[in-house]
Amino acid sequence: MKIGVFICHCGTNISATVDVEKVAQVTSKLAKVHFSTTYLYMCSNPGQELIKKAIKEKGLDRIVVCSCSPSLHEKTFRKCAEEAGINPYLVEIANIREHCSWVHRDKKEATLKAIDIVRLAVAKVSRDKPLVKTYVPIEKRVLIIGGGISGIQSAIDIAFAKYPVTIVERESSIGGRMARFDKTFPTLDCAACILTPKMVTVSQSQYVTIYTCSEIEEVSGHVGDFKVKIRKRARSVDINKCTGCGACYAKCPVKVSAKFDMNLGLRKAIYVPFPQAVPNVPVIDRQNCLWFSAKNASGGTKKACGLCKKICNFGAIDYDMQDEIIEEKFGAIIVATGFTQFDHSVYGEYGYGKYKDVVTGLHFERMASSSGPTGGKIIRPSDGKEARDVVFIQCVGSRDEQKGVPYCSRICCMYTAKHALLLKEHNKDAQAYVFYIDIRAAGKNYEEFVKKVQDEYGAIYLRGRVSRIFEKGGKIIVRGADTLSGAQIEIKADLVVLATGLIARPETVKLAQMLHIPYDQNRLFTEAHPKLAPVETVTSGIFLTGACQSPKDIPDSVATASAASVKALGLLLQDKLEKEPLIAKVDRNLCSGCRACVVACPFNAIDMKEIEDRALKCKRDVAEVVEGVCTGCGNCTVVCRMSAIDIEGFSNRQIMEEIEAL
Amino acid sequence: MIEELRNKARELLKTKQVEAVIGYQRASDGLSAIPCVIRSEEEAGRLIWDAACVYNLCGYLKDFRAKKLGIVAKACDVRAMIVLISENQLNRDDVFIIGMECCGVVDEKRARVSGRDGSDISSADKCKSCASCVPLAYDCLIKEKREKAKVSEDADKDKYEPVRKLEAKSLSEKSKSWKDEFKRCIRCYACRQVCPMCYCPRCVADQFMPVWFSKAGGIEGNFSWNVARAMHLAGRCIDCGECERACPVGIPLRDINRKIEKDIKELFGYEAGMKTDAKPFLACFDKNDPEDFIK
Amino acid sequence: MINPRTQELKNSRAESWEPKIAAFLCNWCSYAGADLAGTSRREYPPNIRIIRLPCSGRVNPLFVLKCLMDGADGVLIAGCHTGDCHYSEGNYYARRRFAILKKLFEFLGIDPRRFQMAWVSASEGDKWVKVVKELVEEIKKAGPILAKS
Amino acid sequence: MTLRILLNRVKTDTLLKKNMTKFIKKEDLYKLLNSFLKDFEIIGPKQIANKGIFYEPLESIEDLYLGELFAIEPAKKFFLESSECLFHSGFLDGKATVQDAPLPDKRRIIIGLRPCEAKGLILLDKVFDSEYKDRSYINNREKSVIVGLACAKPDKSCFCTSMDGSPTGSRGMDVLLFAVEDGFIVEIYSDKGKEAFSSLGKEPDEHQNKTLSAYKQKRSELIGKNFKVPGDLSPIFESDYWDKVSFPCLSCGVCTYLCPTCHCFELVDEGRKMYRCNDGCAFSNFTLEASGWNPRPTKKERYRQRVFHKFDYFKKIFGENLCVGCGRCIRHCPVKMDISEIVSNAPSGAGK
Repeated sequence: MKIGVFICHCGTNISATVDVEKVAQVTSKLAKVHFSTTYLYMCSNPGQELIKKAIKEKGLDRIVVCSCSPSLHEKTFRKCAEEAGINPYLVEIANIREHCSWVHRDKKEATLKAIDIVRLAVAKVSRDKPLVKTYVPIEKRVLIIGGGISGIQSAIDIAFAKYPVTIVERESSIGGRMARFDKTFPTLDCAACILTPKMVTVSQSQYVTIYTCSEIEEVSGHVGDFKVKIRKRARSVDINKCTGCGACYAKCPVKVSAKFDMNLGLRKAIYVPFPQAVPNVPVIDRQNCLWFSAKNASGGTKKACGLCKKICNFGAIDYDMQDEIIEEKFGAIIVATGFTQFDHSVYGEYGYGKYKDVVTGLHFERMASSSGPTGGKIIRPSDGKEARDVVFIQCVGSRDEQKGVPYCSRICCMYTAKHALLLKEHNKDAQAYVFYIDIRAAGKNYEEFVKKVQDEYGAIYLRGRVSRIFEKGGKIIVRGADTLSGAQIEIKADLVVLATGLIARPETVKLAQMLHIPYDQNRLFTEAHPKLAPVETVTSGIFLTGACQSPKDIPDSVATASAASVKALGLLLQDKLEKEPLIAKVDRNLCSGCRACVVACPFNAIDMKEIEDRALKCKRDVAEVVEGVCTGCGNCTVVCRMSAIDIEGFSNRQIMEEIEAL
Repeated sequence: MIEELRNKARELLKTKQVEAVIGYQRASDGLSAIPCVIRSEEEAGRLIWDAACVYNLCGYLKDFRAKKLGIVAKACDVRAMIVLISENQLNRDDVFIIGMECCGVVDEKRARVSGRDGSDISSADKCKSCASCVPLAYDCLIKEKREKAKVSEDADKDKYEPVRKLEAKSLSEKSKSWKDEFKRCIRCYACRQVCPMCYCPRCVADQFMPVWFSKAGGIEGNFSWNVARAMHLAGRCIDCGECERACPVGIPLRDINRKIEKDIKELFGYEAGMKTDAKPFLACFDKNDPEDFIK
Repeated sequence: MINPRTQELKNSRAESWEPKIAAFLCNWCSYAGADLAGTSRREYPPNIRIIRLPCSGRVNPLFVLKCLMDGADGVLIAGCHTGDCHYSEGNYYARRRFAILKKLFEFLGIDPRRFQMAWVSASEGDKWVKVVKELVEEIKKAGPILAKS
Repeated sequence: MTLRILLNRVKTDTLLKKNMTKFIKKEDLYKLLNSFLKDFEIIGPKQIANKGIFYEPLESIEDLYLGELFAIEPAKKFFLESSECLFHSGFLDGKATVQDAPLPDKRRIIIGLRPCEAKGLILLDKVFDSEYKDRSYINNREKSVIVGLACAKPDKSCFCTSMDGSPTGSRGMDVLLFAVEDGFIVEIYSDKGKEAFSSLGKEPDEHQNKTLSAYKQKRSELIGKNFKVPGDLSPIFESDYWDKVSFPCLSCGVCTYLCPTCHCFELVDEGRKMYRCNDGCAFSNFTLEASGWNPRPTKKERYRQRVFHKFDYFKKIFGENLCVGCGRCIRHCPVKMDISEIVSNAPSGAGK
């Protein structure tokens, strides 16, 4: 074994405090070290040439570069070694800059420490093994979970690159939350006007498959090769036969509250949630449909309704439709499951549920929508009269560690301002009062928008909390404090709108477990790095977009959607995926099959496999690493008592050798 | 009780429910027991059961892979089997547990070092703090005929009191006493071989790439071996006390095992050998695990 | 048995003893934190020798044992704060393991100051410096490990 | 006191023509041993609470235990050390170096050895001091005076008489002590022993002489186990008897490590030092080859090996069983296996 040691001056960054020549001289005498030299800038081209030349001329078979942190130039020197004909994994970096010359002043001490650091690196490199990068094939298709604006945007981007993409949407139409909004801040674009074209685009793209009424059932596999089971719930309407003529729901005799309209209006038992739905195919609500309730109630003896089936000219109604499980493979997954509203019933003082005229922002959106249940009138749900004095309360659930979530939901300040504006636009006589803690309007033209609402639309902003809401004489009395003036305030309101926070959907935990991606204490999915990898997860091949990662407004959701698509496309553009070979490896002879590693692996990268043991003449289970999934964290190596499992590049032997050299 | 046991063994072998029964027979000295394997009805008469049946027999199960076996087992032995089942080392369907109600076994170790035959020695220490004389799981239970089918009056007492006493000693006292203990270790690995949990195909002590700790019998190597053994039993040891009993040089290994057992119970609320579907203690975590020792 | 290296140390330490401390750092947080201490030119005692590992969950208790038995006067394990692990869970496993080991060491008469753990994030260069300074001070008080055996 | 010849080890030619017999009072013996403490390392059995008897270098003669109980480990460990450094290698200025480990120079008196253990040393001599001369073993032998103690009460596991030994045997001893009522009768067999012990005590009187011969006869009769080892075990090598009897074996090292005659070792290369450490044929990896192949894969082969080595192979080469009947492997076996029973019950002939 011939080890070469290359010591970098790094200008004077290292050589000012470390006597590099001394380091070279001492380390050249270490066992197995064949050659040792210094250079002003090892990472520079001449420096790398020097290394390559030494490798060839001195016949070195592994090298230690003593320079800066491996996070900076480990890759550089690996490549350099590879170009000189050495396996790139027979390179170790001795960090004598960040961990030595920059943190010590005494030259003698620093030099001694540098020598020790190099000795450790020499010890490690002497146990390095040549490793070969592994490659995994890629299934060139993307799965998008969630068909809101984030999912739609991602699908459009991926389809634009001509890669097949599948959207799985739980509801009967894509569109998500945005489809329920009236206008969008701060530009006051009509939400439908900007969303609907995108919905149509995806639905018409030959590259996009949309599964509505569908959910993810099971995910296995790994980046490049995810195997996904999708449950398509029975829609009871054949999506291929239906033309969307609407005859069925016109005829349907059953009327129930429309969830889409926040129960402010009614819909039929066979329905499309909103006129622009994609696909424009109705779904039968089996709970409320007379045909199904008759069938379920008395074993089919009662006369069933069946009107929709009779009226449909295309034979699209299928009462016998069953749930269907589809199994497909994908190379990457984009999670765009969005958010849900905070359940503010925990705030007894706001009287939600008790008073019909205390509603949430989303109710307001539906009322404001001209295609909504009130035809664009802001009314009091209790008596249907037009609301005049409206109190908006911000931070309901947000920024409240006791009853709600600790974080700021980011969009409520803006949508409340928008509501205050819309209120005035819908009713010139109306007056908006806004109770707030702080106004957070960081965003392009956001602050200006809030200002406009206050100045031009006369919304009265009151800094303070509401202490109590009660009904008196057909009015909602809102009592609170204006902390700026110190005055107690009582407002006789027609309507109270709560700006409820955005929280994770309850199913996120289940999904996170299926996908093996982490989530935080608020059940929001955790990005791989909060700054540098905001749309990636720690599981490679799975990306995040939209409010499932943290509350986002529409522009941010769209931006992350495109970011996630680029990341996914980056993957798909590879012929095969290169994987660092620094992963776990099992020695079957040592493995007892106790499964501790299987349990402890944070990535489910270890499976059990039955093998024929020729020595024991029996079959036994041993652990097997799924190379594509293993990230090389090394947790398995420690739970393995027999050390049958080891990590390449940070192997037990390497580390023990380092410790011995301490 | 013995006849009941023998009859059960005969029945199991006759009906071919099991291929063999692992149990105890009388040793050459006429007093002690020795593990035996009974393969036919005729041999079943050799089986015995009394307070001399100290050994934990589940270690022998690995000699018979994938065969249906009967095994004579006390409460503590069954807990060991539960761990083995949870660790995929034993298939519950492959064993027929002949559970023995147990009133405690003799302190074979004390008898041996004091040159006595054991008949006049009281129950082993482990039995004094044993909470149950009936195994947690069994396929048939052979009941103790004697009146006093109770394990011990001390069972309700704080079973970790001896550990607490040791903990309370000063650091230098502890250091000195354990060095004295470990320097005696002859690395015969009887503690490992007798342990039902030590089933690794090759123990870390026997590996040489890397050499995990010194094999030469110095204090460093001995210390390391004993710590490694203890750590590898963390959350798995069911306190059958076999290691301490087998140790020829009298290292109080149970003190170490129980120290860990106590910490695990007090800090993490985990006890080994209670459930067959338990996750290995060190291969799982709780987000609320204590971390006051971390800066 | 004392290996030649420890014998050497023993001899060299007779006059002016300076503790030697092994530190296992996770690559993603603590190693980067120590890098940051360097980038910000924060000075700290030179007694620490860093072994880089992917994760604090990679630290085998046997590594710690080996360090102490081979003559390191102290061992430090540093990893990401809980919840920040690059591998999402590795440090949780480490925390559990070393809670047990630390207590066991103390039970067997090893000064608890000799084996410590810290969470140091990539942005906590200052914390890294503080941890090292305190550790070196404490181990100086505990004295050379070989003097005890 | 100068002890010139004590530096030479026992050899036949240094044995006295005629044994000397002395009577020493207990106090006088202890006084004498105390006076040796200055020049010698005195090693003797010591009783440790709850653990039993251990040979240890004594700091005070008061700790010496000369009672009935047997030491757990044999005194073998002072001759064939359980782990000893053979040589160190190094790397100096780019060159490899190898250096023999230094041999200890301290002279020792080892007291309290039982006749079986002393005989064990004679058997070890056949291996380490015959054709092959082991530097360290021979040094340890040469530097030691062996003062034995005749067994007062054999244990139920003892079977020395079946191994051509006796509870009062003198083979391998420099001096043998017989504990009698008010002191010790001392038999001195070698120059070394003479030099150390002849200065003290007096000739035994007639009563004491009678006591001594009665003692010798009586003790042999107390041995409960008596059997004859089959002359040749090789016909039953393939017998399934070994399968049956090896079943309880745990494959630990108790029997081999505690045996006064077992001497298998492994070489361990650690931190640039080469150590010779105890090893035992019961361990499953004892014969494990680098390829992964193990010629003795199960307990059967391993236990058979132990029996054959002791009662067949060694006998064929050196004319004696490699067993002294001390009973340690029976007494301390964690599962009470009894080699005496297994050997005596071995089927004769090639039958299955």
